[in-house]
Amino acid sequence: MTDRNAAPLLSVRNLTVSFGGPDIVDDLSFDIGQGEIVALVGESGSGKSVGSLAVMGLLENATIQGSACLSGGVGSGEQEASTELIGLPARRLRALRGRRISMIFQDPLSSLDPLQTIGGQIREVLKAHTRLTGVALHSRSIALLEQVGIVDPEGCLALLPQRLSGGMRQRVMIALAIAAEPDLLFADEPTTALDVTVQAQVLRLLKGLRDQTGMAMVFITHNLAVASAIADRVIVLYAGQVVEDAPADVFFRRPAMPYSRALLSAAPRLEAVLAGYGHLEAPRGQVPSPGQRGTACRFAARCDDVRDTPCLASMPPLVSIAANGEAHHTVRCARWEELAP
Amino acid sequence: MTVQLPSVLRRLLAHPRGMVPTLYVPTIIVLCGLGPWLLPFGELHVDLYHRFLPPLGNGHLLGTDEIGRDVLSRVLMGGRVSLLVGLVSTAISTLIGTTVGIVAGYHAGLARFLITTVIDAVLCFPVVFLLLTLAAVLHPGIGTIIGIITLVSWMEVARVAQSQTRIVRRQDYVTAVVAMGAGDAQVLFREILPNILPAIIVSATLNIARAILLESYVSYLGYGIQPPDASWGNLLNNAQEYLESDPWLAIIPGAVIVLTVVMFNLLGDALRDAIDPSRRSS
Amino acid sequence: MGNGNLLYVLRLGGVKILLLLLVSMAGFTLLHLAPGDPLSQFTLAPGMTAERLAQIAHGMGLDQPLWRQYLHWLHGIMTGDWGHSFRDQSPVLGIIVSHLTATIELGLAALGISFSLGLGMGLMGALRAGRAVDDVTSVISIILFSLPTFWLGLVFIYIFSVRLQWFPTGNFSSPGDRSIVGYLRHLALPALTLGLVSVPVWSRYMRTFAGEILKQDQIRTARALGLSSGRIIVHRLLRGALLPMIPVAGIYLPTLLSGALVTETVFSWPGIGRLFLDSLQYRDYPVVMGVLMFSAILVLVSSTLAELLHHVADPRLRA
Amino acid sequence: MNTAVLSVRDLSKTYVQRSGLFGAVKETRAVRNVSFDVGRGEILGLVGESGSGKTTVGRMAMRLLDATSGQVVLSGTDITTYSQARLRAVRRKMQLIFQDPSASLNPRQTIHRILRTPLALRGIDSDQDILETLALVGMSPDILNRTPAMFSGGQRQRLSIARALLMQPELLVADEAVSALDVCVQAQVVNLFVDLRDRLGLSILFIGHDLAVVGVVSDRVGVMYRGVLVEVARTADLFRRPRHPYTAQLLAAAPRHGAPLPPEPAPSQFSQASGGCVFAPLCSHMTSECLSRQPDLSEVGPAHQSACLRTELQLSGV
Repeated sequence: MTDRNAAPLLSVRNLTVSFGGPDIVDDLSFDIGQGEIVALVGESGSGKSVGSLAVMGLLENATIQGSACLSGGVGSGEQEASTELIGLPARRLRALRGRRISMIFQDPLSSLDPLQTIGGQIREVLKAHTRLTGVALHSRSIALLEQVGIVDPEGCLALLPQRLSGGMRQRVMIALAIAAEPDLLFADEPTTALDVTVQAQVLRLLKGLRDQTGMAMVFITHNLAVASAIADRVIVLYAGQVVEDAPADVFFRRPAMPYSRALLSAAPRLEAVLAGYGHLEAPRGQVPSPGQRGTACRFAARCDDVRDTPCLASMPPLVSIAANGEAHHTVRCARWEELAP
Repeated sequence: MTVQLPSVLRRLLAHPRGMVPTLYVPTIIVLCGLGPWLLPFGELHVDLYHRFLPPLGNGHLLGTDEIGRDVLSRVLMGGRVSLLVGLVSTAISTLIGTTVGIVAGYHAGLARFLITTVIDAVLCFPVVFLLLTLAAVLHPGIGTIIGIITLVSWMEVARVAQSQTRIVRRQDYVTAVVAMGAGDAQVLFREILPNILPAIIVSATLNIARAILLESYVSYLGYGIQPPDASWGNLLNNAQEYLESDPWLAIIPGAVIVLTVVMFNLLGDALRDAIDPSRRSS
Repeated sequence: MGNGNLLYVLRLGGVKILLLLLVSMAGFTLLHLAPGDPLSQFTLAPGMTAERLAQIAHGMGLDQPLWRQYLHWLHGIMTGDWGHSFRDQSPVLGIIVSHLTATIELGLAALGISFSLGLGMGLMGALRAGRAVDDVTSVISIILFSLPTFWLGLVFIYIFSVRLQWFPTGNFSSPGDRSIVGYLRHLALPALTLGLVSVPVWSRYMRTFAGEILKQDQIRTARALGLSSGRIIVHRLLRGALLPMIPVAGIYLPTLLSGALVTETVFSWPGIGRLFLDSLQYRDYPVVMGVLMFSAILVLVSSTLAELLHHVADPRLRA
Repeated sequence: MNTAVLSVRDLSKTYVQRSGLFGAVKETRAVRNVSFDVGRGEILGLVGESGSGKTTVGRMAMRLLDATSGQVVLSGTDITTYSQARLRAVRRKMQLIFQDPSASLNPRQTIHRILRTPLALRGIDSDQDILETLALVGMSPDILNRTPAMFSGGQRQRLSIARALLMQPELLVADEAVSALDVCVQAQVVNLFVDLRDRLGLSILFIGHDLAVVGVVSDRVGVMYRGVLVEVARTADLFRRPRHPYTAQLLAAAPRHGAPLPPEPAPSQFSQASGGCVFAPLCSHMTSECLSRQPDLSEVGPAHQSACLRTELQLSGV
């Protein structure tokens, strides 16, 4: 699915977001390839949601700097030029949203209009982005619901969102988001509110949709196991910065950043339960808040491998550590070479 | 340590919308309280040689009325009555409303059912009609006015107290104290009351504004405070007659009512934000 | 369950009727025990004798025990006989109905003014939450909320009638002028007065309801899906905020009636508010009781209707 | 001779709701005949999806909610029919830890005041216990004058644990107590629970929806589905060799580090079921017998109980 040689679909560079106070997200840079599923992983306050909302142009009262470049898509038969999303006029941004980039959220119930039937909401989105009318509109609505695995699409069209189960609502939400066949879908913790069995279904659905349509996906989650189930690549955020960016298989075998290792060992695993339970490796302390991040490595205060130099001397840069022939792999750790297993 | 007073005051004064009413309210209360002793003219001092003086005329800052009484003195004297009615009726109705509301909010069941449905139903009736009928048939006077305003005001407080109590009662920290084996009194007075108090204080502040306004209606229509005693409402009672020739007789007392009621309403609003700063950030 | 909510509305309606009875009982008792005996108007008449007075009292049913008088009166209310005015012996219901048109016209005009202004202000405040517009609209709303209706009326009369002479100072119409323009000139000031003081009723609820909807994920989602802001405001925001406004309309009527009482007095507008005050002054208790009951029934019916309408209009409650 | 700190027997909760004005009475059975013991110094995990009734069971066990039927026995004393007044005296023996750290501490009290409340109820004047308990949950003693708003979620959870411990309870009921926390903080609090059991011999009923989290703290785990306790076993047994198809499905659906997505489970042949096993409509091992009744929890191995008729099934675990 992923073609590393092609230009990335979305290229975010030095994205900085603040709401009048200290920067919530600073210097965020990453690429999303065509058809790639990238998991944006981090604890609360890491900036994973704020960063994505900034790219979508959905933040109000925020100061946003940097660049988020969406490469040209094939719109109405012609190749479009690539578009800078940050600072794009509201009108043009709106025309892109839903059609080229789309987004789904954690709570499907509050994301849907409680006063409109599912059918009405699908038609609303289709009318905004296509010229479909009448029967074509109806059959496209049915097709969309079938595509997201709803068994009785005809019946579903007439229902209000609150009549559906949580899993069904999230499927409807996905149908709305992919109605205009976007190239990129931001999914902000889309399975966090769901039961584990339903979560597995939605993850399968999303992965299946990517395989079918070639749509790229930014999957925002705090759960590494979920990321592992769906992602081609994992980007770990810590206190508003990217600290590691690696292909999923590499990341779960050999995480390079001490924070990534801490995240992996702090999460309880089913396998660990068998081996003998009782203790998790938890890093001490907590994530520094935006006001107290300082100029050193932001994980330094919690890191077992911290040294005065180089860790506390300055902010380590994000460096590429990909071995020969290996895919893209970057890490923000001054001691990554010494610490490599 | 229940409501952190210094920090609430600091937040109140930080914004002009809070600062102006916070300064105005005590000022007007003190002025009306002391005013009559500060001024050269008694509020009942009749001076038929100086009738209908315009403001600033002959030492009368706000002029004189149809029988030559000093308007400023009468405004301040009327303020004593109007503020007294507002403050006392609010104090009583807050006490009644809070008690009834907490009982209804704390105990699910028949008491809550009865109280809430009755309150909901009573709030549907046009209050001024009831108020006037009562005022008309009862012996006029400050006590009567305070009584009937209290009678129509306590329900609003009760409704606020009831819904707040229900919300707070469901909070985990209350359940935690119940789970420790605390009795009803402790749960009510130490856990619930401090948390609903801010909402009640806000509601009471808004109620003062409403009571002052209600008194002015009743007195304006002639069923409230009876002349020669002054209240802000009855100063306007016959001002309409002189509207063409001497408009300040209507405009000045009215403006004082408006200013004061606006300030109490602004104070209530600002208090709500100052007590719970998270509300304002929305 | 929709039926459960319906049940609540019916229950509330029932309690209101019960309350109506209680209020009528209390009002009836109070008015009959009050000073200012209705017979006093006859005692000073020339050639009045004790027997003649007793006859009149008997004719008016005043010699009966109070509870019998009440039951008699209640029976009358149910059957359309609302008693007779002490002043001119004409039937109470007829008097009320004849004053109703003026109040309805004034009320509708005021409703139009307050609803459109209030809606606009509330919506603007919600859309610009936390900014200057929000502050300004909410301060305006507080000021309007704090204005004594009668004083606003006096100020308007002073400015627009006395000084500028644009509008007449009061009354329903000028003698000899039956034109529609003439009527509207008479209506303008009272309607504006009553309309302005009830703007906050609408603007505050609109600000709250629209603000709540704007905070919901559905707005952010609609934007993420590329719907236009016009569509979002009309289809999501306005629709969602107007639905819970329906029961507010039920609360509005008592406010409107109370306001009309004062407005009609200031502008000598011949509606039921003024009728009520006049009757109160003359201790014309059948009419006073009649207006009290009439307005209470009106409010009861309208608020219950508003709640029912809300249940029909809101698909969430219907489901 | 009963060594269990808490034992519940046939606990049920039925909500009765009338649908509409003259509608039929509808019964919702939120919890059905749940029985289990929590031994002294043991952590029993109770895992289930939303609507499984696990929270209701916790509240009924603490008698914060009245059971429709069944028994609650605390340290050998049947407290099922205790009046509220009598309950107050035994309440201190069991304490509750909540999910939402922002709602579990009174926002208008200082930490000192919050922590004094349990001591006052026990009639103790000295603050010595407070200092010791703060140390136990890993908080420094200089925080006593602050208010809850000044703490992070993890710290507040430590504080509510401290408050519970100051009652010197024998049993903690932790209801989704770590679900709202970030993974690193979650690990810290999970460790704290295990530590408290080891050091104080505390018994804990640990309720949660995440199999891995519940598994890692618990000595034994019970699995609930739609109000029914379908399986109870020692943690490793349950994870390695589940005996109820629902447990197996739950284990299979849980995402794992570095593992691909599990395949979709085979659907049941029958989609309708009423009166039979609660899991029958979704069970790929269902037979016609499963539609006849809800099986009781019965012994299927050493300290291993399951409520499935098909005891011969070989289900795969982790």
